[in-house]
Amino acid sequence: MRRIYLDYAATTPTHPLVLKAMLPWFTDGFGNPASIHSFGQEAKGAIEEAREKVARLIGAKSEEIVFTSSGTEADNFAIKGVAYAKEHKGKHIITTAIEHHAVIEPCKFLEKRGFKVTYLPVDKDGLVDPRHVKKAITDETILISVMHANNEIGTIEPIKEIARIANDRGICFHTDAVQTVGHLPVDVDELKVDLVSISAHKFCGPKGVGALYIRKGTKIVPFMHGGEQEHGRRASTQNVPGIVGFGKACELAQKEMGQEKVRLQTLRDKLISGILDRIDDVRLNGHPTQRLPNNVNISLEFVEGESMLLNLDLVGIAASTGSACSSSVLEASHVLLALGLPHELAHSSLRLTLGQETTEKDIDYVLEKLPQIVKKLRVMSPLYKPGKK
Amino acid sequence: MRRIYLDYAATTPTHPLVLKAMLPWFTDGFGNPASIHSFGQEAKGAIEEAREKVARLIGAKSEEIVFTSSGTEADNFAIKGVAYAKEHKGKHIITTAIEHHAVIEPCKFLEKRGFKVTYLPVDKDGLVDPRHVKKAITDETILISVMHANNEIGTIEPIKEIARIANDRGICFHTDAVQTVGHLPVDVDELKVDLVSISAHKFCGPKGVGALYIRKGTKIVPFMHGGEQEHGRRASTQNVPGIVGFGKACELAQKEMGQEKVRLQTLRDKLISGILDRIDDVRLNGHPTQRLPNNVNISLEFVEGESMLLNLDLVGIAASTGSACSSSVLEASHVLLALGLPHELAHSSLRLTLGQETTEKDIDYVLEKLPQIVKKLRVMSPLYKPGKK
Amino acid sequence: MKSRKDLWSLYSEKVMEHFQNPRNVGEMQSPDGIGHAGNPVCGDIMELYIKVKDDIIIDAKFKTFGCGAAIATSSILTEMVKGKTIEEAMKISNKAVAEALDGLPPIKMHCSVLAEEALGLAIEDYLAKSKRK
Amino acid sequence: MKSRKDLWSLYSEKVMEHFQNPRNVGEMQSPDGIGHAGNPVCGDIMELYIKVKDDIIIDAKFKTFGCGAAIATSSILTEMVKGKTIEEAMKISNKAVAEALDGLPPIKMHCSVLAEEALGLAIEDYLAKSKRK
Ligand SMILES: Cc1ncc(COP(=O)(O)O)c(C=O)c1O
Ligand SMILES: Cc1ncc(COP(=O)(O)O)c(C=O)c1O
Repeated sequence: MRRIYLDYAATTPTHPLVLKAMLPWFTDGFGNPASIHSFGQEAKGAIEEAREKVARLIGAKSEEIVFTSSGTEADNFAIKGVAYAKEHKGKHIITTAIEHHAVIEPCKFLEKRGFKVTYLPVDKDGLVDPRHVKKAITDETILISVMHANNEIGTIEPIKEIARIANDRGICFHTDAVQTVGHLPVDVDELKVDLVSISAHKFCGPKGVGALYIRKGTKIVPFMHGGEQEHGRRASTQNVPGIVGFGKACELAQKEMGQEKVRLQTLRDKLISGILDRIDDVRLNGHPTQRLPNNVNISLEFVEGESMLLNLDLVGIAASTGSACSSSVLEASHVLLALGLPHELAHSSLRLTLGQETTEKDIDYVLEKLPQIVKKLRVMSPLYKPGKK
Repeated sequence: MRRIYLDYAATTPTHPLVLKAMLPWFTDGFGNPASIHSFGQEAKGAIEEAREKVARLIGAKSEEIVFTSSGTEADNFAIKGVAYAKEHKGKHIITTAIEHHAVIEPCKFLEKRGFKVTYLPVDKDGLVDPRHVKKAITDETILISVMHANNEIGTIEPIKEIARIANDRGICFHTDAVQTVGHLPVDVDELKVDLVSISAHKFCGPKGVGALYIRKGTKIVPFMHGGEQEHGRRASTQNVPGIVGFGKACELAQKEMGQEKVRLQTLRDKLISGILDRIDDVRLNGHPTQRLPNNVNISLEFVEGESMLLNLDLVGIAASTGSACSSSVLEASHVLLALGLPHELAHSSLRLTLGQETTEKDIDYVLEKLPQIVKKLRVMSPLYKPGKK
Repeated sequence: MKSRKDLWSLYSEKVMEHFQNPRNVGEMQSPDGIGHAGNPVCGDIMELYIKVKDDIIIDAKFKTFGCGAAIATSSILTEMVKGKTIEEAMKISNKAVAEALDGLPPIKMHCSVLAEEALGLAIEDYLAKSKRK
Repeated sequence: MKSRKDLWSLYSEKVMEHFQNPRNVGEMQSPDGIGHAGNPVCGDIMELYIKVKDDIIIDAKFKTFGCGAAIATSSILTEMVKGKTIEEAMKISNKAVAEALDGLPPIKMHCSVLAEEALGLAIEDYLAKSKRK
C-alpha cells in the first residue's frame, strides 16, 4: 500500500546525508569530547564544527550555541534557567496561551514554586498582539517567551516587534523556534532575541538533539547539572553522532530552505483550497497567510479527529489531530481552544504537515480520500444533521 | 601507529550490532512514537521492545523504566525529582563525597535552594561505611544517594547494606549505577533500590541515551517538563534510534557480561602487577579487590597526570587522569582527595580502563611504554629527588 | 515493513474491524429508548437507540462522534444487546464490552464506560416511556 | 584517520614540539638565581635556574611538574631568556611566552603566568644575592 507521511511537524525522517555524516562517530570516532587524548580531541573537533554550522544557520557566534538533547530540553533550560538566574530581580514571566507544552509545563512548574506567569491570549488566527505584551509587563517581569511559529496551526508570530518591546524594557526574551529554524530564515540579530530553542529532528536531523542559543551576556542557570561540558552550561557527555548530524542538517537546510519553502507553500495552498472546495463545513485554523509554508490545519465539523486519523492511516496517510486521546482524559488542543473554537471544532481538527518527500501526487491522493472518509464518519455522527445548516 | 584505547570508563565505541539495530529507525521507521498513525505506532513498538530489554537486564518491570538522554539526566531527575516530591516531609539529602558530578552538582544546586546535604566521607580505599549512613539520617532525610561503583577508582560500594538501612527508615534510595549496569549483575530487587541511573554509552550503546529506573510507587517530580511522553514522567520526543540501540546494548551485555568480566579482571590484574613491578613509587588507588573488573587507577609519584596522558597519546595509548586541567582552575579529582591523597598524588594519577577490544598485547604494550614515559617525566620533575626515599 | 497488525499496538484487531465496518449505524425511526452519553468537551458523544418487543431488545442502532474505540464499542454494543432481555442488557458492564473487543488500551477504557452509560440511559428511557404508556 | 595535527586541537604544534623535546631540562650547579612558582594544590610546580654573567643571563635550566603547557612554557622560557640582559628578561611577559609558542588555549594561559612568575622570582633571587655579595 502507498504510504504518505503528512506529519512532518511531529518529526521528519533523518536525511540520508545526515545519517552518513553521523556514522563514523559511532564506531571509529567514538571518543568522549571531554577526553584529552586524540580519540577525545577528534570527537571534540567534530562537535565544534557542528556548532559552527548551527550558529551559522541562525547568524549566531558558535560560543552562543549550547547543545541539548531536544527542543523540550532547550525550552526547559531557557525558562527555568532564566527564572533562577533572575529571581532576585522579580518572579514574573510572560508567555502565551498557545505555547508548546515544553514551555507551558516549565512555567506551571515555576508557578508552583512561587513564580507568577501571564499567559497572553491570541486572536482568532492565533496571533499574539504585541500591545498585550507591553501591557502585561510589570517591574517584576524577568522573562518573556513567545514562540516563533505555532506547531499546530502554523501561525507565525510577530517576534521582532515583541522582542523590541522586551529589549526596550531590558527584559530577557526567549523564542521557541523549533518549528521555524531549518524551515524559515531565522537571524538572532535581526530578531534581537536572547534565547532560541531549536530541535534537530524537525528538519531532517536526528532525534535526541537540540540546542539553545544563548546571547552572550545572558544570565542563565544550567538545567542539567554535573560535568563541565559545554563550558559549564550543560553537563553530560555530548551525543557526538547526534550533534554531527544536527550540524549537517543545518548545513543542508541553509542551502535548500529557500526553494523548499516555495515548493511547499504551493502544495500547501493546493491542499487547502482542494479541501475547502470538496468538503462542506470546513474551517481553516491559523492565520491564512502568516503561516508556516508546510502547515494545513482544518476543522472538519461533526467528525472527531482520531477517527479521521485512523481512517486516513488505513488508506496510508499519516496525519495528526488536536484531539488528544493520548492521556487518560480526552483533551482538546489548548491551542485550538485559545483561538476561541468550541470543543466540538477543536476535537474535529486535522493537521497535515508537508515536507521533503511530499509530492503533488500525494496531495491529489489526499484530496481523493479525505472527502470519502469525512462522509463516512459524518453519517455516523450524531452532530451531523444534513440540511440543517 | 598503533592506537590503544584504555578509557572505556569515559565512553565506549558503539557495538556494530547496536548500530545495525539503530539504522532502520533513522530513515524508514522515523515516526514519532507519540503519533497515532502507523509510522508512530511502529516507532512506539520499537521503544517498548527496548524498554523490556533494559528492564530485563536489571530485573525491573518495563513500566519502571523511564528513558532519559544520559546518565547525567537520570541523576538530575532522581535527585531533584525526589527532592521536589518530598520537600514537604523534609529537606535533607545524604550522599557521598565521591559521587559523580552529575549527583554532586544537583545536590549543590538544591543546597542553594534551601536543602541540606550531607556528603559522607569514604575510607582510604573509597568505601562508604554503612554505619556512617545510619548515623547521618535525621527526621528530615528524604533521599539517600550512593553510587554503585565509582567511575574513577572503581571501588564498588556496599549498596545492598546501605539500601537496607534506607528501607528500614522508609527513605528513598538512589544509586548511580552508570559504571556497573552492563558490566556487573545489577538486580533492583536484590539490591532493594528505588532509583537507578543508567547510561548506554558506557557499555557499547550510543551516546545521548540513558534511563532512570523508578520503583513503582516512588514519588518523583518530572525533570523535563512538557509533553506526555514516558507516561508523563519525561517530556520530549523520544530518541527512537538511540533507545533501540540502548535496548540492543542491554541484550548483548546480558549475554556476554559474565565471561567478559572474568577476561577483563585477568587483564586488569596483569596490568596492575606489571606496573607495580616495573615502576617505583606507585600507589594503587581504590579498593584492591572490591573494584570494577576493568579499572586500574594508580598514582605515579612526582609526575603530573596530563603530561603523562599526552606522552601516552603520542605513543597511541588513550588514558585518563584525575588531574583535571579542563577548567580554568586546575583541580585535583575530588574522589582522590576524598581518599586522603595529598594534592601531589592526586595530580599524579592515571586511570586505565579496559574494555571489549582490549587484548593482552595491549597490556604488554602499555607495560613497555609507561615506564619510559614516567622516567622521562621524573627527570624533569622538581619533586623527584632520586635516592632520597 | 511489518504487518498492520504489529503496527496497531494501540488497538486489537477486533476493535479495528468494528471501527472499519461498524454495525448498526444510523438513527432509528421511532425508537423505544434513546440514550445520549458524553459531551463535546470530552470529545466523545454517543447516541444509542433501541427497539424493544416483549421485554426483548429486537433492534439497536447508534450514532457516535468519537475516537476509534468509541466507534468500535458503540458498534459491538449494538450487537451485544440485540436479542437480550432488558434485564440481561442491564447487566452488560463496560468490562464486558471491552472484553468483547478483545480488550481496550487502558487510556481508552472510558469509551466502554461511555457505552455502558448510553445503554443504561436508553433502557431508562425505555422504562420511563413504557411506564407512561 | 586525520593527522595528529588536526587532532590536537588543544595545543599548537610548537607547544607539542617543546613538550616532546623540552630544552634545558635539569638542575644547575650553583645557579645565580632560582625561582620557584606554583604549588601542589594547583598541580603545576616550576623551578627555574639562571646563571648570570655581566648582567647577562648566560644559561637557564628548569624542572617542572605540570601539564603539557607548563612543560612547554618552561622550555621556551629558558630559550627566551638566554642571552638577554636582566633588564630585558624582566620585560618578558606571560603573553610573550604564550605567543612564542604560537598561542595557548585560554584554559592554559595560567601556565604562562606561572612561567613569568618563576622568571621574576629567579631574577629577584639573583638581584638579592648579588647585593649581598
Ligand atoms: C514548537 C515546539 N516546541 C518544542 C517542541 C519539542 O521538541 P522536542 O520534540 O525536540 O523535544 C516541539 C515538538 O515536539 C515543538 O513543535
Ligand atoms: C558514575 C557516573 N555517573 C554519571 C555519569 C554521567 O553519564 P553521562 O555521560 O551519560 O551523562 C558518568 C559518566 O560520565 C559516570 O561515570
